[in-house]
Amino acid sequence: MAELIPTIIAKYNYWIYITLMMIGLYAMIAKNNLVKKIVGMNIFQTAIILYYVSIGVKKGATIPISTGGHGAVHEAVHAADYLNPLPHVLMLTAIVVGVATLGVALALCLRIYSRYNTLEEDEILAQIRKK
Amino acid sequence: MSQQYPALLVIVPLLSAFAISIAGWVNKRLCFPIIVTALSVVVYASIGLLLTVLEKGVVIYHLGGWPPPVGIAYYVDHLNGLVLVVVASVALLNVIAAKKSIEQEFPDKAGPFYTLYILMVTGLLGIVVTGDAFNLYVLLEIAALTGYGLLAMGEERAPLSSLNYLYMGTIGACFYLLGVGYLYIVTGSLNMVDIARLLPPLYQSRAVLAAFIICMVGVWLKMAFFPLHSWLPNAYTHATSAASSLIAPLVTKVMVYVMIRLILTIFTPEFAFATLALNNIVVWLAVIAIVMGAILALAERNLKKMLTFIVVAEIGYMVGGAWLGNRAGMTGAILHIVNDALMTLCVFLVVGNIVYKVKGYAFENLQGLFRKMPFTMGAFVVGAMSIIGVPPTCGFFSKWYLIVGALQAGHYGFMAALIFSSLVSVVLFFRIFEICYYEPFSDHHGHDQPPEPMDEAPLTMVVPLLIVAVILILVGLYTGDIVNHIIKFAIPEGLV
Amino acid sequence: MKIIGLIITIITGAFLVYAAADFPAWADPNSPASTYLSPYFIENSMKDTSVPNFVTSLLADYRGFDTMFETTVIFTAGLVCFILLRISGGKEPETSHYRHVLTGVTVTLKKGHKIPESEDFERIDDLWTPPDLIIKTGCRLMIPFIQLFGLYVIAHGHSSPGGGFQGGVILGASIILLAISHDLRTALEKMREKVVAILCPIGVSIYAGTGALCLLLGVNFLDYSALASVLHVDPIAARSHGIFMVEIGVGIAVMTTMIWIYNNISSAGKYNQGL
Amino acid sequence: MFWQIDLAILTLVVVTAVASLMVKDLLGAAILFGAYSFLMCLLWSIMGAVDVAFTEASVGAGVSSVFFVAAVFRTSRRTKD
Repeated sequence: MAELIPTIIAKYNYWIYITLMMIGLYAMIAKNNLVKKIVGMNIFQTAIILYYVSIGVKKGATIPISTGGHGAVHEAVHAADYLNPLPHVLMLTAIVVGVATLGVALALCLRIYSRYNTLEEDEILAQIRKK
Repeated sequence: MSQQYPALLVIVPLLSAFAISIAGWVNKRLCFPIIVTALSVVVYASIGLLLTVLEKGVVIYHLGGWPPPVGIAYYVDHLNGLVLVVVASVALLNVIAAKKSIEQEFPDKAGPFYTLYILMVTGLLGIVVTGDAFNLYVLLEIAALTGYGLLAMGEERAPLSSLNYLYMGTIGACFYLLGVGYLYIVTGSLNMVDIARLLPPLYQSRAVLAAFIICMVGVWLKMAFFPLHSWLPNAYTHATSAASSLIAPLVTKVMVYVMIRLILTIFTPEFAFATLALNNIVVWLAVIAIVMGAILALAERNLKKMLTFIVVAEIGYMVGGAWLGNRAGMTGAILHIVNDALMTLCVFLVVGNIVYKVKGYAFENLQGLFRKMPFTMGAFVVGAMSIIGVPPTCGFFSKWYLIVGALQAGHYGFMAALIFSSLVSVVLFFRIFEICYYEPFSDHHGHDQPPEPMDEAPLTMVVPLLIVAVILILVGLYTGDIVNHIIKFAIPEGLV
Repeated sequence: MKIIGLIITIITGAFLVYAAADFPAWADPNSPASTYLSPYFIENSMKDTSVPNFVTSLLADYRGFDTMFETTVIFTAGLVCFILLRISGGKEPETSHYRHVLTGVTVTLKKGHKIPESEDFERIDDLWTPPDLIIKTGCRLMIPFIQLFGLYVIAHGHSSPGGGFQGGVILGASIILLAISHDLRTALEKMREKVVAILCPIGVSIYAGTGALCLLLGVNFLDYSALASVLHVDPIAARSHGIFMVEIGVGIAVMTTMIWIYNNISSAGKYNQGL
Repeated sequence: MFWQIDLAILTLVVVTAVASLMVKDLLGAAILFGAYSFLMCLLWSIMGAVDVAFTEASVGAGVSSVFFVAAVFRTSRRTKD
């Protein structure tokens, strides 16, 4: 138990990301309302973004913008001083993909609502079965 | 110009997508010529690329001029060279065949439809050609988003099926992204070849194992491999014929390609087959997929839905073949990507023609079709023979390699499943032939109804279909060449 | 379904926890992710592209190809929303309502009749509610500043957080704010549907076209250093300018797509009053 | 960078995520989801990912919430779970 606590604290970002991801996954599988599923889907996606951003963190480093500004072309830049920018770039893409998926999903929900007049999955399936 | 082929493959359809989108608002008649021109250029470039690869070996293209692993690079080898040609030509043939039905079904939204169509082709080509693990994710999402849009524009139930696909597809893509993240945290690289170089010392790490399994599960979700297949039949059945005849042949096959690429390039066969003892489990899952697909297809009274279950069974063939862990099995799987794309295209185009003329695809709509649409049904017979696996159609040969692979691996369950599914296909298709040929029965009062006049689909729909049927036989006849000159080099030497 | 979901979730979660135990410690400067590739970007970004914000140079140059497809994803989403929701050529309703702005009198017209040509009438729907004067005026005052900020974010992405995406979203949000505070018709008068639908692909093709221009100039796709001969600057500055060009394209595409998606969702494709 | 604040935000993120899934009103879910996104954005800016945080603030907490509210307004607020 004594050695477990440092492990938990040292990686708590990773544990939180797993928790969030599982919350989202559970909502996507088990929730009945279509919009709730979409909320779950977004939580699922942001959890992965949290994971990636956690990779980029480096002790004793600052944000990935050169402090010298435009004039400092010839100054030496030390890699250890700055955070890892690569995960940030990847996650910009992931956020944008997330909002694109959200837009499409909501458009589909609107179509479904205009046809069945409900957003509950079981009620929609009951209506389909009745025919 | 020839060294720019890899870029052209993606850039030409992408730029033409924007041109079509604008043309849709200005002059709708321009859309179709632009899309056909763009796809022809893509077919030309992909064939040129394959020939270059055959002649000189792997083609590497640095995007932005940055050498990998700093920038993104395209790697074209024998494996994706072959798949590129298939994707490009299926897309071209299908868009010509689908023109009439697109104009019939979406008179005022043809422009956006064509835009989505070509964006999807861009995404699929990009997935196949890229050598960067994260770039693959972005392109996966393009192919997926366009897929949701295309599949949702169908019958009443289409939006619901498409939304289910969206949930499953997003989980799949996110799992893939997470797997790439796991690889990144242990190696620090995103380039596939570079990751493969850095991985061997880390094979014992749990993170690498997790990355492999998560990526695999994500890809299986996307390709609708057995227990994760539930979204596929509904999504494909309720879509319009133009959309389903693009998506059914290509999307699942491209995902199989991604799986093979993950096994062969990133994780190397030694890790995938030797370090992990997963082979048996996955092949047995494939066996269940094949058997379940065949049985569920047997239960359907609806041509299009029946074909979607056959697609599920065919995915079982390819995944099982790839996971047999020997050369013959992998050859069979790669060859089956080509063959299955072509034969699925053939049967779905037939469905498209039938829907165009008869406005339905339940079994009772099919009566008397041999007399009514002889050419369409002729092509259907060839496609069906290929799915059953009758020589000289191409389906026979890939099945042959798969069976040889199963024998070498000593996996008799998989072999039995292949034979069982062939037998079920015989029943399935001969039942349809019977309905189309003999029904409606002439009534016993003696006065025959006048035979229905021939009412074939328009020429632009029939000609591409017949071309596909001929290609099915030609690929069958030249299987030896394809295997000896292309697929042989696509599989690493280590795999015996 | 709930039990299945719970089982799947617990299995997946346990598996991920099992795998996470092998990760390098959090914020470890010596982890492979921090030592293998990223030092190259940090140390060479200024030399290669003269952009102080490493994220921008990485986003638009080293991995510019990803970003091009990211913009395409956004465009695709807008297009899918349009194709799914937009009800084109909808029937003109039997009666239409107009409101005389100065007096607040509502006029109901039968089909076929027209109101006199005047600036004083505005078209309203059955569900019309009077807009709040404070919100309306407040938003009207804020919108120009929001747009100015959006432009600043796009233009200043080289040396501060921001860039085409963030700026584009802010610009789009300003128009969405107009649609919320007034109604959708007012916003549509500022940004017509056709303008939105044509600007969006133009924005993405600015990006792809910059890359294709490099291709035509004889180097690889998206290699901005080739623009040096067109812009008459040295190759490093050309990369910086190339990044700026694509950021503008991204900004246009993202702005229009956000408006496009909002218009379609908020009016369920009818393009009437909106929220 | 105080670890207490960090931990508090991480906990709040989980709380808002669960709350947005539990609340029996879709409009409430949309607003709570906006709060979730905003807390996430705060977390990322603490971790130094300023560009990601900026994007999340404008896209996740801003436009996404507006889309949700618009969609809920066009459909219904009712939900059974």
